[in-house]
Amino acid sequence: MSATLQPYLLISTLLLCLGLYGVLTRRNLIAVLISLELILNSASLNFVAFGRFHMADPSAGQVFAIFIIALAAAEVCVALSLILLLFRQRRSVDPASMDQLKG
Amino acid sequence: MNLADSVFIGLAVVTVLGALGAVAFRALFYNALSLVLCLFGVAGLFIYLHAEFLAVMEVIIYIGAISVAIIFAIMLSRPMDKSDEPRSPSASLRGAVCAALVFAGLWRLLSGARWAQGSGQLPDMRDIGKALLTTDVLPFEAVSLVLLVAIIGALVLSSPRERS
Amino acid sequence: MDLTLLWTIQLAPLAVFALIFILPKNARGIAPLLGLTGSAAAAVSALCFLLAHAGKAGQPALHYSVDWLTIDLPAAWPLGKAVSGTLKAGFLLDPLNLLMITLVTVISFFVQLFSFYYMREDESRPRYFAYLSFFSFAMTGLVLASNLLQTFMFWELVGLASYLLIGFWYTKPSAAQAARKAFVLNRLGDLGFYLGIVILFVGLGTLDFTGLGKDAVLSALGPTLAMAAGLLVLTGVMGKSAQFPLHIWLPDAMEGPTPVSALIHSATMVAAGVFLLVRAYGVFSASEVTLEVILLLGCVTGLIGALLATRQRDIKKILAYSTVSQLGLMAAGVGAHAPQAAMFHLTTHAFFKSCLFLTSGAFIHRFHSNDIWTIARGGGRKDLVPMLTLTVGLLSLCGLPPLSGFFSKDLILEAAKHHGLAAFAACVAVSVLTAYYSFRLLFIVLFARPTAGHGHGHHAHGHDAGGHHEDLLGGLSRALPLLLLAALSIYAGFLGSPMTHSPILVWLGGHEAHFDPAMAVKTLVIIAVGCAIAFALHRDPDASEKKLESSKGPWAMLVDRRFFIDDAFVWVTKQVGLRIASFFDLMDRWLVNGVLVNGTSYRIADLGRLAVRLQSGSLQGYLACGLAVLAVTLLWLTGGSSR
Amino acid sequence: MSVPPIEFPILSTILLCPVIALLAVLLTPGRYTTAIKLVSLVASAATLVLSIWLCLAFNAKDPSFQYIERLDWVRSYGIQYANAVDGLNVAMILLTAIVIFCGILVSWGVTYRTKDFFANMLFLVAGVFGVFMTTNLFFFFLFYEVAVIPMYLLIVIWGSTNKQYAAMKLTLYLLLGSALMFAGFLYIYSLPDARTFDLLAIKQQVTFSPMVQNILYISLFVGFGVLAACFPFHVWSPDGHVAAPTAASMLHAGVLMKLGAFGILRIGVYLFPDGARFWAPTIAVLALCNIVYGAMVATQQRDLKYIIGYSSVSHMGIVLLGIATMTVSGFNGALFQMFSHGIMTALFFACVGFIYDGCHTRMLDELGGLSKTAPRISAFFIIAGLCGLGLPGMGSFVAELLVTVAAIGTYPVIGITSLLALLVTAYYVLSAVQKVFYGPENHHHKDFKDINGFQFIPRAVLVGCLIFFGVFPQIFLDWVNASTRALLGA
Repeated sequence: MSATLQPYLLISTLLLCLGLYGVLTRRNLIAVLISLELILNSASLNFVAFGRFHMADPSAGQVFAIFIIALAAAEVCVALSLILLLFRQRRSVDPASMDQLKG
Repeated sequence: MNLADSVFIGLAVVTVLGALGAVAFRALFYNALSLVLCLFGVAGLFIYLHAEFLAVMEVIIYIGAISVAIIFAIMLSRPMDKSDEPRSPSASLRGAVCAALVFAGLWRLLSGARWAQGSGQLPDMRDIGKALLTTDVLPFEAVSLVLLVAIIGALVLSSPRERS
Repeated sequence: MDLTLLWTIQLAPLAVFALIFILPKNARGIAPLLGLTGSAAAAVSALCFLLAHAGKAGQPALHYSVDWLTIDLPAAWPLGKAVSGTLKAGFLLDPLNLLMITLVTVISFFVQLFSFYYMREDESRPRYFAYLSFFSFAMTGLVLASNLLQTFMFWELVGLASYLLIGFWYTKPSAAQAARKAFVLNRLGDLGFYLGIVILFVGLGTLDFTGLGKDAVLSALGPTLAMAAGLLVLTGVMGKSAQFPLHIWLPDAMEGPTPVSALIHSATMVAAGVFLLVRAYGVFSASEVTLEVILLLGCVTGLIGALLATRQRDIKKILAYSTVSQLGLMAAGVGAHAPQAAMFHLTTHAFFKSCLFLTSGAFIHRFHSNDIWTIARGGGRKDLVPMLTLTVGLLSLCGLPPLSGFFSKDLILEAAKHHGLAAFAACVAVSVLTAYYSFRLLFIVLFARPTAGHGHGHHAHGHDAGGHHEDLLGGLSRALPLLLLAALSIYAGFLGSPMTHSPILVWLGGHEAHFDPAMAVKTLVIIAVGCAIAFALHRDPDASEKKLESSKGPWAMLVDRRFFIDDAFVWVTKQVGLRIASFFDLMDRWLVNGVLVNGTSYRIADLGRLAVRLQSGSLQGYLACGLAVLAVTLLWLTGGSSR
Repeated sequence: MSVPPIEFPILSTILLCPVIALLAVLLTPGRYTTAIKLVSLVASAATLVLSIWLCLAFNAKDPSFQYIERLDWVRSYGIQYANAVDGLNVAMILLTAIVIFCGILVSWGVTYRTKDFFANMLFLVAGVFGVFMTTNLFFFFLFYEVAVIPMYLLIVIWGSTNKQYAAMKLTLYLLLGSALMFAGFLYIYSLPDARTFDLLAIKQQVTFSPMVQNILYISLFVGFGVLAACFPFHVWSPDGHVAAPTAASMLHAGVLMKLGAFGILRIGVYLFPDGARFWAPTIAVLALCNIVYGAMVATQQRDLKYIIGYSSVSHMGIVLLGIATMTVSGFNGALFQMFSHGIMTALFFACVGFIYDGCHTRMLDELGGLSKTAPRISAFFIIAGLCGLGLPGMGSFVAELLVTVAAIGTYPVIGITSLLALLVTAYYVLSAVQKVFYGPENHHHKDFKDINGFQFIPRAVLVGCLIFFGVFPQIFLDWVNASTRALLGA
């Protein structure tokens, strides 16, 4: 069972969709960030799974996953500081309230 | 069903449940804890995929650094987690429908797909190290640069000085 | 040599005009001198030319032209033949305009000289002399032009000069108004002129005066079109030469400085119309109808002008209406197949009328009033030089032998008599009226009892104000032009008199005049009648003033309202022209701009307002939409691929 | 006068002058206003000199295109950067150069966002030059759009009186016109014989059936007619004129409106002569509306700029009438009128703008006696007005003469009716002059300063041009005659 691709794909798709659900519904940016982490994880899971089963170069998938983790770290670090800054300035981290560009 | 499979199923369930908790709880702190749970599950799955190095990285970086940073952020700015206003049913429904649609679409795509045959070789940590320093050295260095920039950026952004 | 002289005549005034505007502010004081020099140069050149060519009848002295503009048209209306012609620019000099150019430059010189005195206190003197020079330039251009289009161009330019000079004291609203009126009415006449030129050009392919003979016009255009062209060109003449019903601008034009009235609005520019009648006689004589119309217009104009002159109390208005009337007489002369007589009368009229206007200027300048009673009571009759020239001018105007008016008017009367009884009667009536208003003016100035404290007339002219101190130069520039012009208005008559075998008429291509004793007697009777009436009514100026003020009969009203011609024009402009314009304006605002343009944009804005609702500004909403579309697309594609 | 042919790509050089100046201006920090103005002035002076040189070196006897420059851009779609000059555009190039030169001088006093202002002006002029020069339909469209956008900015940022509305209206109108025009271009391109945007190639390769000619011509005519303020698409132009800042008004009325009429001749009549003949009577009627209706409406205006705006509508009608006659004289007259009207309105706006800056009003009733206060600016305005009413000796007179002769010869009734405008024009011009410049001095404007020697220059240049071409019209006609003849196949 763990030797085929399908279960991994199912898990990663579920992670992706749960992450999407979070991004779409949460009204706190940190929660949105958490949901984004889920999406990123689903992607790296996919990469590793495909690398394991369906790729000529076995290390390629893992290298990608490493990059994803590194970028996720960078992303979180910037995003968190942005969110904190936003909270400091507007006392709100509700993405629905960020509509200043609306005409 | 052998032990490996049952552990695999257990890990899968933990992962998905953790993910569910990460989006479903209203309290931000619980979300973060659920995320940690989910990430543990993913790390376990990595082991099943013979990506032990990655599993370790997942635990050290994702859980040890990223999640902890999120938790710190939540705890350091207490009033923020209170600002999660109740979700409106229509918004929840909208999100659920969208996610379900995407899931349906993807699943149909994936289940119908035929994949190229892999080499079947098991990856080695040595290969990864080699790849990072040979073929992938450019992206590797780029990522290091990105990290540096992100750190500096985060410092600049969160420095408490007043802006005009 | 000849050409150099012509260029001098033509360009010297223009150079002065330009020079005065280029002059630095502190050097503008020499402007009068410059103007005088320019006009003197032109006058001397013209006289040299005249002396060199006088007497050589028939032959044009000079014909010089260069190509100016080419026009070609395929199959043009009204003749349906292709037209390809070159419009030329150049000089055509024959006896007719040699006479005219001499007249123009000489009178222009005298007027500039007189202006030296008249405008000495005015601070915008440089502008005045510049305008005068510009007028001289345009007028010489008009006279020297070798073709009809060139004439038209300078015709408009003299109109401009007249506009500028009438509105010289532009801070006075009435002057600005009169200037506009003059220009627009002239424009009205010029429209017809313009159209006539186009028809002539399309028909003949040339506008050169040498090619505009009667036979050429007739054969190219046929009788109907020839008549149309003649009548159309005539409308231009009506505007410029103040013929009925376009004469109404001329009295108003007296708002300008008096020397201008002398130069432009009596002697030269307004005579340009009559000059054109003679110059393009071929075009008019191509149709008998045109000539009849000219005769009719001339008689009507003469009568109206003379009638209106009888009830004026402003000396310039009297002279202005007299000019209208005399111009009518000249036109009648042309209409009665006597262009040479008309031209002769134009010449003599130019001298005596400019003399009269300058005289009136001398009075006005001294007595600060245009009102004849004020002038008279102020002691006008004691001012000897003007009194003398006034008498000479007025007697010449009524045609007392042997003054110049006698000879020229006689010729026109004779031509009218040949032509028909009605025309003759009209001309006689005009003459009687002329004699009446001339003597009326003379008697009032002569017989009025001087009172102390003059200078506060009914129509005090603030702008003509000036001191009484007169040095030698001022006195000379006041008296010299008056006396010389008076002398000329005596002398000019002999050029056309039977005693000297009328050299001017022969030179212009006409017949020698014959002395007709019966005619002379008739003239004397006419003058006597006019004089008698004037004496009866005006031997007591105070009484006649009271009578003028108190008369309220229908006739008085008719004359005082100028036969309602002005009112008719105002009515047409206001009630028809401006009504249409305001209707168009409303249409532009409401229909074109409001309904069509803004309406369309509002409807589009309404559509946009519907679309705006989609733009909620919610990021998550946008994302949801995008994802939903993505998912549906995915489902659709995979659905397709599985089949 | 024989000037040897020019050896270098003169047209591109003319086009590059404003472009290089634009780059230079953009790179200069905004606080060096004098440097910015000088760069713009030098560039416009260079274009002026080069244009005059072009006019002299241009072989007027040759009706075909000269100084052809080609550079493939997108070869597979037949899009070429291609410039050429013939009788139709040589004078328009000169006109543009004169107007921009004077426009830059006139806007010397701009203080608000100087850098942006001059950058926009140069951008606009580059577009206008491009439209006049190019022989490629795609680039025609491109340059046209390039000219429209800075116009919008110029009006919105530096304009006055309801400027948002006017700018939006102008832009929408012009884009509407260009959309129609571009649709026509694309249709031509899509024809199997064509497959190119090159004007000359299209003319040689494609034969249009009468029906197609009729449809394409009227579509192009409406597209260009909008720009030429053809009735009933004229309402944008008075509003735009009024709102635009002085120099922009000069360019707008002086040059931009001419683009439309030029396009009709260059593309419409050139490609679809039969279509042009078919529609000519209709266009003549519209042109008559322009002439008389525009003049009539002008009599009712109270704002000096609106008067000039409607007089432009009236005068552009003369251009359209000349085109509608489909005769050599008519075309010559139309081109002449484009030229002299361009210079004349530029002069008008140069004067009105100055008066507005000084008196802060353009209403006839609030002005008065300006001749006393400011004799020079008044003189310039009156000269422009006299040119407007077709005084002989000025360019407009000759233009109107040519058009009128052609119009009376072709459409007698329309031609004769159009003469009415001469009277109406005289009426409204002189009424405006009477109200604004004559009459007693208005104490509100006592401290209104007349133009100084420097500001005298641009206006004097314009007057000089008007009089020069009014007195020597044949010089102009020699430029255009061969090409208009060829255009009509005569």
